[in-house]
Amino acid sequence: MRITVQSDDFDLAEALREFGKAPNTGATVSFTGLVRDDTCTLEYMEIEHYPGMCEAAIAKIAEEAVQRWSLTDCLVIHRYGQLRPGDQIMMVATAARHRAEAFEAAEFFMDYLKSRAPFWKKEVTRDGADWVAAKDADEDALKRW
Amino acid sequence: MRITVQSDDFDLAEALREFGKAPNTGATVSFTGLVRDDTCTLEYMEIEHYPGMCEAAIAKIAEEAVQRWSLTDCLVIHRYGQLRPGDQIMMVATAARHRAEAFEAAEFFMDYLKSRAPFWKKEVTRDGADWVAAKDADEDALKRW
Amino acid sequence: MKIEVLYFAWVRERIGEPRETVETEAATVLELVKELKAREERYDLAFSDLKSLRVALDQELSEFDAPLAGVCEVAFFPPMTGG
Amino acid sequence: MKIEVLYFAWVRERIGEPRETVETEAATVLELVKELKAREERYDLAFSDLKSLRVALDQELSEFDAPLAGVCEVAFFPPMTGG
Repeated sequence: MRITVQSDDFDLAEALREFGKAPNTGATVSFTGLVRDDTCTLEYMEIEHYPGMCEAAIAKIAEEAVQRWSLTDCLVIHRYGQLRPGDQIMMVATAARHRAEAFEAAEFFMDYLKSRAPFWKKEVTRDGADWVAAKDADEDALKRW
Repeated sequence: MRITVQSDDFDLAEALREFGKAPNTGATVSFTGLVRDDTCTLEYMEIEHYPGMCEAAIAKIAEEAVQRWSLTDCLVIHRYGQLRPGDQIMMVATAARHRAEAFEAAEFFMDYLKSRAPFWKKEVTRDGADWVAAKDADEDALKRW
Repeated sequence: MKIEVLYFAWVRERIGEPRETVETEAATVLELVKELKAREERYDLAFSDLKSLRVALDQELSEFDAPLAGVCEVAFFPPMTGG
Repeated sequence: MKIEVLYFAWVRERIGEPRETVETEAATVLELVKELKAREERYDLAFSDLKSLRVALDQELSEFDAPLAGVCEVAFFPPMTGG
């Protein structure tokens, strides 16, 4: 289990190179989130974070995921700071015996990281800056777990 | 879009290195399937395949996935031949605007590859050899799409 | 007409060969299966339960009542287990 | 008692600083919020709608009616948008 919160970019390929090698791993799933620029006006995204609490909150999510889906391994890397369109924001990887477990755990991670990990995104466009608002749907998504 | 059917092992990290770089990609998901040995008796798994039809069947699945989830990219590598416990069997990667699309498309790929791609698995254990039987649940899984 | 017939997995093992060229006038897959079953016991054994078999015509999944006109390659195999 | 109070995202922007040490006898988070709001308009503005705010006590998500006894660090922020 590896949890990293960093401003530097990460290498997805490198992060996965040694991932999921634990015995009895039958499936691994990885997810990567990238900065999109739908309106072609985004200059950068600023991700603010709460040092210390980030790692603790992610560790708590990871412990629950490992237990519920009997994960053989998991990995989370989340960045903060100024990110440009196309930049990687974060990644999650899960390893389990069966594919349904690996997929479900990865989606669980994403739902919880979105609403329970203390990061805040601000979009700075040519027209001004705005904090990304949490959606009711994000909170609702937690109810399925 | 890249579809490869091969006996050689593949490098997940290398395969993902240049994946999902298309503009407007906000999320990528990858899945890897590995040979498990639950009973500690497995000597190897033999994967038989139907050359030509494999590539065609996977391409058909990929075309539907790309259209339904507006994928910005996808990638499938599937092996055949003798594989040992811990060996990689196959991988799928999907890239889309949003994470729900990338996750759903990856699960769609897996459900269809399982029942519609012409591969057959034989498990050779110390106690003998047996073809892995398709499950009713595998066919049922297609109905959700 | 001449048709290439392919067998995979336990169908191949029961027939004892991966492929053969068959000279037939069968109009449908089902008629071809009947002809093959009449040949030898190993064919009868391989085709004893059609529900446990799948057929592909020219590398596309098909049905046992499908016509064979214009088809070059017929493949018989158990349900697939990819992924 | 002395408590470290942290602000994030637009709460930080409205307050105008990321953290400060507060001397308080507040028994709950809500009492602390009332004290802060009484100080200056920028606090009143930042805490005008508690429904749009979240609070963490010693880096753990909590509630506004939670007691402050033994707490070293209180953080106020809008709903998180990680992932």
